[in-house]
Amino acid sequence: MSVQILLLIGLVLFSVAAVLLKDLIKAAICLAAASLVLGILFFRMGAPYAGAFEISVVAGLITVLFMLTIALTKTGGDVAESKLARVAFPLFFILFLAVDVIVTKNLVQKIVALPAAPEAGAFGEVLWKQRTLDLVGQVCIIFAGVLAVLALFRKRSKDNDD
Amino acid sequence: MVFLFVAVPLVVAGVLPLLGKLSKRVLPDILSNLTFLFLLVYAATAGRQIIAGGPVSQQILWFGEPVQILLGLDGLALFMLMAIALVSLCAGIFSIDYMEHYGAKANYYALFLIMVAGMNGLVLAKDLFQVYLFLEVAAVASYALVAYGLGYEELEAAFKYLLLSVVASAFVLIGVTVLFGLTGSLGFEAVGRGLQELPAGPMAALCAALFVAGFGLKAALIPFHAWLPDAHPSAPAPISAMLSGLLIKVSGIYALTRIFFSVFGLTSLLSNLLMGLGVISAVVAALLALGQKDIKRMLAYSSISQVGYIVLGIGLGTPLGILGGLFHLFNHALAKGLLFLTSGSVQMATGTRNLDEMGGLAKRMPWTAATNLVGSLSIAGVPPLGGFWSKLVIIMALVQAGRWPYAVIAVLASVLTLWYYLLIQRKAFFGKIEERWKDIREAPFWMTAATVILALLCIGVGIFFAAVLKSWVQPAADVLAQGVTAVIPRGR
Amino acid sequence: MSIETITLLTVFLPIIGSLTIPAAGLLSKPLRSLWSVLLAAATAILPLTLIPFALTGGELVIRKDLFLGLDFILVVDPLSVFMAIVSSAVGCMIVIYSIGYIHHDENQNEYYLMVLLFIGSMMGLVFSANLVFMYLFWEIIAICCWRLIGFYRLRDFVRKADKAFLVTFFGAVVMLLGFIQIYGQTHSFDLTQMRGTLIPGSAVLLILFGLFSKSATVPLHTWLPDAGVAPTTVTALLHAAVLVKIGVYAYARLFLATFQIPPLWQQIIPIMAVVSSLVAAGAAAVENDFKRLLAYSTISQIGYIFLGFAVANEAGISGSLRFILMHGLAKAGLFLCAGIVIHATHTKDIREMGGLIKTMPLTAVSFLFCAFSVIGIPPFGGFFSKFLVIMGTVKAGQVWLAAVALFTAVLTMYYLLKAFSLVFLGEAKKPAPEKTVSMVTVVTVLAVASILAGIFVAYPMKLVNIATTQISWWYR
Amino acid sequence: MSPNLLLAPILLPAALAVFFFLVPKRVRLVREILSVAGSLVLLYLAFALFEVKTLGLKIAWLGMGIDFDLRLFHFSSFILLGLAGFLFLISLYSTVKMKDNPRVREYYAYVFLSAALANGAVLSNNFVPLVFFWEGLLLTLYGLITIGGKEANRTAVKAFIISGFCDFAMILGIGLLWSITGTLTLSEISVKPEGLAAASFILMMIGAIGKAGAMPFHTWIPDAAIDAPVTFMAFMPAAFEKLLGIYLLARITLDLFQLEARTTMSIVLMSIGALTIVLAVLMALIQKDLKKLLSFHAVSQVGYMILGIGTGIPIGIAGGIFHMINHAMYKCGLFLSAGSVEHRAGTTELKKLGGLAREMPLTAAGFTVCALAISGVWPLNGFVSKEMVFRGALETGYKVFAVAAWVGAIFTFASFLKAGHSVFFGARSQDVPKVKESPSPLVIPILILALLCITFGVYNKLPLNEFIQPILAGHVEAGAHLDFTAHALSLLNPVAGISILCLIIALGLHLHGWNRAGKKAFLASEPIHNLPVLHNLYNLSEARFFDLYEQGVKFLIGLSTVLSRAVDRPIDYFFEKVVTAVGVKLTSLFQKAHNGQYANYLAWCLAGLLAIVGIVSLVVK
Repeated sequence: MSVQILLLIGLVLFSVAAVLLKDLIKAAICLAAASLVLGILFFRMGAPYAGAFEISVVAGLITVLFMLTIALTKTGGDVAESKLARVAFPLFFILFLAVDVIVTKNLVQKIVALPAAPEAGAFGEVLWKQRTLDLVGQVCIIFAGVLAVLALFRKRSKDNDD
Repeated sequence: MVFLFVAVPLVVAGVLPLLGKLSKRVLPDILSNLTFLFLLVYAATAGRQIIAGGPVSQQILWFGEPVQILLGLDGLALFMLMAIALVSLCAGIFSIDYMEHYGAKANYYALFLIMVAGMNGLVLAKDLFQVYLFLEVAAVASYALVAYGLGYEELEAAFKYLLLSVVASAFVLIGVTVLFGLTGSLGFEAVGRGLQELPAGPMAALCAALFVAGFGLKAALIPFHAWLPDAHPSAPAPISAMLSGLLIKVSGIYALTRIFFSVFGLTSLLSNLLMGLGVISAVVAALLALGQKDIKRMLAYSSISQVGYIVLGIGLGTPLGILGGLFHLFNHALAKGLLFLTSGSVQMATGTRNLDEMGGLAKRMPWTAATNLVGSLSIAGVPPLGGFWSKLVIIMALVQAGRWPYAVIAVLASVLTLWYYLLIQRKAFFGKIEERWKDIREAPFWMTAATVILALLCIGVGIFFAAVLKSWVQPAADVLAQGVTAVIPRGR
Repeated sequence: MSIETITLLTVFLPIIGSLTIPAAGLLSKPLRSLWSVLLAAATAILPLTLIPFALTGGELVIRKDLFLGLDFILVVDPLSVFMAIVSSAVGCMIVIYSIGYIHHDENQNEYYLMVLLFIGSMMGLVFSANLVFMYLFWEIIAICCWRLIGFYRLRDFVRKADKAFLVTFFGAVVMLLGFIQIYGQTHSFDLTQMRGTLIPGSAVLLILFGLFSKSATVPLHTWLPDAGVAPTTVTALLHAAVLVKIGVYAYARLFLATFQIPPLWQQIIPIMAVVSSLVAAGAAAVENDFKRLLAYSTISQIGYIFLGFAVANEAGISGSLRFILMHGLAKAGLFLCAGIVIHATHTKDIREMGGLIKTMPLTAVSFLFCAFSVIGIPPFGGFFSKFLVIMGTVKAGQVWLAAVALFTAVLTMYYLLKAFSLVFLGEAKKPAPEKTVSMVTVVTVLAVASILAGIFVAYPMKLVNIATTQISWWYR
Repeated sequence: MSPNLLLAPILLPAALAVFFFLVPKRVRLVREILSVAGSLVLLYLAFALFEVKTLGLKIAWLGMGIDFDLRLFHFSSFILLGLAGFLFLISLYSTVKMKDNPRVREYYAYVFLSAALANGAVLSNNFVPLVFFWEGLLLTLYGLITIGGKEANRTAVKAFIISGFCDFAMILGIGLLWSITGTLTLSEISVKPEGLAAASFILMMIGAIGKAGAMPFHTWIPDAAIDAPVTFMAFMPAAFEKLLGIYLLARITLDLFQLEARTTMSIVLMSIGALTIVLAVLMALIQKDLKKLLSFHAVSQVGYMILGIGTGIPIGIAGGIFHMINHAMYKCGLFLSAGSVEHRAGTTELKKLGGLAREMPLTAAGFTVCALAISGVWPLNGFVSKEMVFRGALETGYKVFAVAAWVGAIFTFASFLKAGHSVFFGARSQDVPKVKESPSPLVIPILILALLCITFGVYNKLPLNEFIQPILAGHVEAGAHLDFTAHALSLLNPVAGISILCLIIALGLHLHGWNRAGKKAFLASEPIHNLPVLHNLYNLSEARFFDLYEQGVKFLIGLSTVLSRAVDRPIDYFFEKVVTAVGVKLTSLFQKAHNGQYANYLAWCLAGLLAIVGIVSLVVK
């Protein structure tokens, strides 16, 4: 349990950092880390597909992709810091979390028909039989991710060619 | 075959990168535009017949075995499919010349097609999770497309887009999860029924709030809009046109509308909430647009403002309001697509997006200027263009529903709209030509062709508004209106 | 040809024809000019053929049902025929005059397109019997106007054009709101169905925004003096003669011929009209820019037209209808004279001119004639219109308003004669010859027309009287 | 006689006017012959119509009771005759006087157009054609004054605006009358001037006396005397406008409104008349220019007419109308003589003239007769009409008006003594070279007018019984005998006695002044000019302080400036600056919030979500 709490705290911290950091690369790294932690959380909570999906698409593909491309691109001008944002965001974030906690508490009480977690073995079957379109969608996302990699890295290869 | 709307672009997208090795330009151009054309023609011809007997759901056979691919087509979906096909065809045609210097066209078209497939899938989806999934499909493709220029600015914008979009997805996902938890199902109808049976008012309301925030983010309603003015201008012009013209509407407004009308039912609370958001967006974004120097940023803010109008109309929830909202969605898709495309032409010719540096371009770029004017006036709601009729219907609906304050604000916001569009006209096109632009040239043929098609559509819709309204928009509005009557008795 | 065909042609010939002008311009310039003139002339002649029908006092409704009550409805009655004749005739003159006037300017294709589209939309507006279509044509005219004001494309000019567009658009959309309010009440936009409906005061107020902004009435008037940056043809004929009459016409069509307005507003509107007239006359009296002075004068005279309609009795209405015609002729003449003078002296400041009567006698005399007509001196046409408006006002019991209106007439006399003295008399500061024959001819024709319209006043009066009877249906 | 003949007095001069305007300047002979012949024809026509007496022509015109309605009856035929007569004299005179004027074409056109319009106005039996013709005279007024030369334009504008103002007042009065009576036909209207009708009466009266040139609407006349051609002065202010203005005034008081003696309206009219008499004559007295002096008299004499008509007493009214025709004759004659002097001597400044009687005997004779007539010397026509006015004024019981009229008589005579003395008598001045008598076309009209003055005085039965009495016939109690000639030339009654006393006083004043000024006749009025308070008033007056027009224009400019600065500009400022500034302000406010910080943006999203959740949870409970 404590591991999970630690992971959750890590998730929150990384997310906040991703939002607050002004350096794009660092922000991207934080986002990747947050996604990674989330993926691990999914795994630990018995949702390996979701975990794999999270890590592969969000953490793996997109964030890394951005990280790399941003790193490869010369930086633009500095973004001006705003004190207001620094104050406002944590404020709202904490508020949000607080509300979240309250709501979740209610939620857990209210949810009546929480379905049993599908068996790991049967999951593939369910996925195929019941949620074919989801699968198609996920394939699409991954495919889009791959294409995005191709697209975003084309410049470098072009540069290399030149 | 409803599935074709998703499958065809996907398959073509899969083939394109391979074919791109063979032919870097011509083949991707032809193939992808043919795909868009096919989608358009198919929607226009077959779509009507499919839904002739009412909304349909179709299942797919996979190697003789039935698999659960359930897609639903009704008037609203067909209307959206038409809009998507129309604008993407024009954007596709525009890309033929415009994307020349970006390189890797095959890749670009593939992403483009995936985005279209994602939107089509979203439109046809019949359950909540699918909505989420296709939302992500379109979104992921659009992240890459926004960053397609690979400059620092583009990447930053795309990253910002990604960040906020992920938040949106999270909101939506949480909402979906809670609903799933509450009702044990994900299909629209099943969830709707489940909600009716459950005494779960507050929880459902919470989900509704989450959806408003999530889809509001996607639709860039104020205060969820901040990503859009960065993301849309940074993208290549045809993509800006797609994003502003379609993506925010499909993944934002359509999804929101669909879920609210088919699942929750539009209670007066939701109605007021949506109208409030809509009116704030319409006014604030119009004011923000007024201050922009960057033509595409201005257009982006304008999109937010117009989305506000659409939400205002649909949120009103009366049949007339929905009709107006949907019609405005369509008109805005056409006009904003057109405007972004022309801004692309301008950017290509002058190399700048800064309005202060332009001036008198109409002299050298008459077609671009003329089509831009048509688009501007259409969005500003100047008759006899399409935008006028949709705004008129929205305002009529507002007045009929006795929502005078909203009507007045909507009217005044349209003056603001005209104001900043006149700024574009004055600074970019209408005026004495600047010395430095003496030698610029009109946009290449395909770009011009695309803009002209859209401009003609804007005019045509304006002139034949009755036919368009009757044959396309009314069936779509009926779907929603029926949803309202079906669900409202339950609402408070 | 049937009445129906003629009407439809009157509306759509110039509109569709205007779109072909750029194509004609691609072929050859003379062809384009010829084509434009032909279109304009046809538009001017077509409504003339409706006169016999109009003189019978009949009303013909042409209807194409569309959707949601947004039906396309045209109505042919004495009022619309009268207005169509006046505006298309003036429009035709502008096109003929323009051939000489703008032949070395750029963007002529656009110019002719916009002018003809303007004329066509004007016809559409005049005949429309559906509120929304009225608004639709109203705004097309605004677009044309916007392009035409910014025709010279200088940065500041375009800004002024934007101002004009925005102010009139603002007024118009507010008016649209009023229309929709009426729709909310009657579930119809069809004017022919709503005759006699009592509309709420708020709708009147909303609609007045539109009328006042288009007809440049205080407090929505300041765009008109600024619009003087347009080519003189445009200011002269479009602004002075046709455009600003739209609001007035709409007033007659809506508040007289169709709706009943609350008695309170019947008291307020005449006051607003008179105030507008007075304020504009005051502004004109201190103005030194020739075209702006005339523009203010236009505003001032529009106040009279509103006054005549607003007092809503026979004398007032027929006076105002005549005013539309007479003011169109005279003010166009004044503007064109100003155009000739400005063209020749290259200044717009009347203090920098002087003594021009020596070098341009015809222009000077024409200016004086037109000025007399505007002031309302017999035997010029303007006399009868002003006289009848005043008579109507007095008859409606608004003696004080009539007194103020007459005081405004004194002011008008003062500033027009001041302008005449400064420009044409005294020391010749910038002697400049009268330029082209065509310009002077048109000016002279207008001056002569002003005086003939006064002497042979009975002829236009026939149609005017029938239109008056038709408008004031509540008398019957 | 065909009713269509009524159109002839209008159409004939109008056609001639157009013709004169079109023929080139060189065709002098044709023009002159045609003008004299045309006016003769017109005169004949007027005689013919005078014989016919009653005729009516009604053509439907504009609807709403607005018809082109002409009516010939005694009064209008009388005025018509007068107009035609003066037109003839003036056109004869003009053949010489105006022949070298560069704008002679226009001059003739305007003169004949004026005749056409005046005839039309007199004949009109409907207010709309009446105003049409009446106000149309503004044009010829403006045109004729501008012929005077470069400087004349200012005066022309002044005349135009003043007359225009009066005409507009009349229009308003007509409107009122229309709304009261519901008809525009003159012959159908007869109301008591009470309430709204009183306002209408005053307004129409302003129109009438404004045309006649009474105070305070007179100020353009002295200016025009300097700037405009002298023929114009003889033609318009002296003859035509008096005839028209007083005609209308008489119609107003006699027909349209039932003016009764000793009512408020009557007193108003009499006050205007008395004031005009005294003030204008005081101004006339000190003038150093013959034409200007005459012009002030033209104003002053109007006072007698207004006073006479204003009495509401038959003899007063008759006197007023008689004075009108008399005044037209002698004032026209005086102006023409002044023109004759100007023609030869080249100036009308009293200082430079003197002793011309020997060289220009006929002009001098004509001038003298006319001057004596205007001064009311027995047995000339002026004496007769003035006596009638005095009697009328006395009969009302308000003796102060009679006194004012007598005071006027004193100064009238004094100023004419001065004028005649300076110009024709006394020492021959050295400023003017030797001159000859003027050519006959100049002299003949003067002599005709002088003869008429004598005739109308001595044989006053002729005009009084033939012309004046029928006008009043319908307005006294039926059967009452009207005889105005009873006391006409009698000297042996108090009224005549006082008048004669006035003349003697005037003579005394003149001699006193003449002596004081060292036998310089043109300075004979200086003692009065230099009276303590009067002197200051004169100075103010010379500075146009009392000129209603000058003050009015100042007021107009002030008002315009206020309207422009306080209403128009602020409105424009609102559109130009306030709206844009608010737009920019709001925009920059919102824009500042968009600082490119994700945290910031995300904060909004979260805040938005929280707000929505808040609203939702508040409502859904």
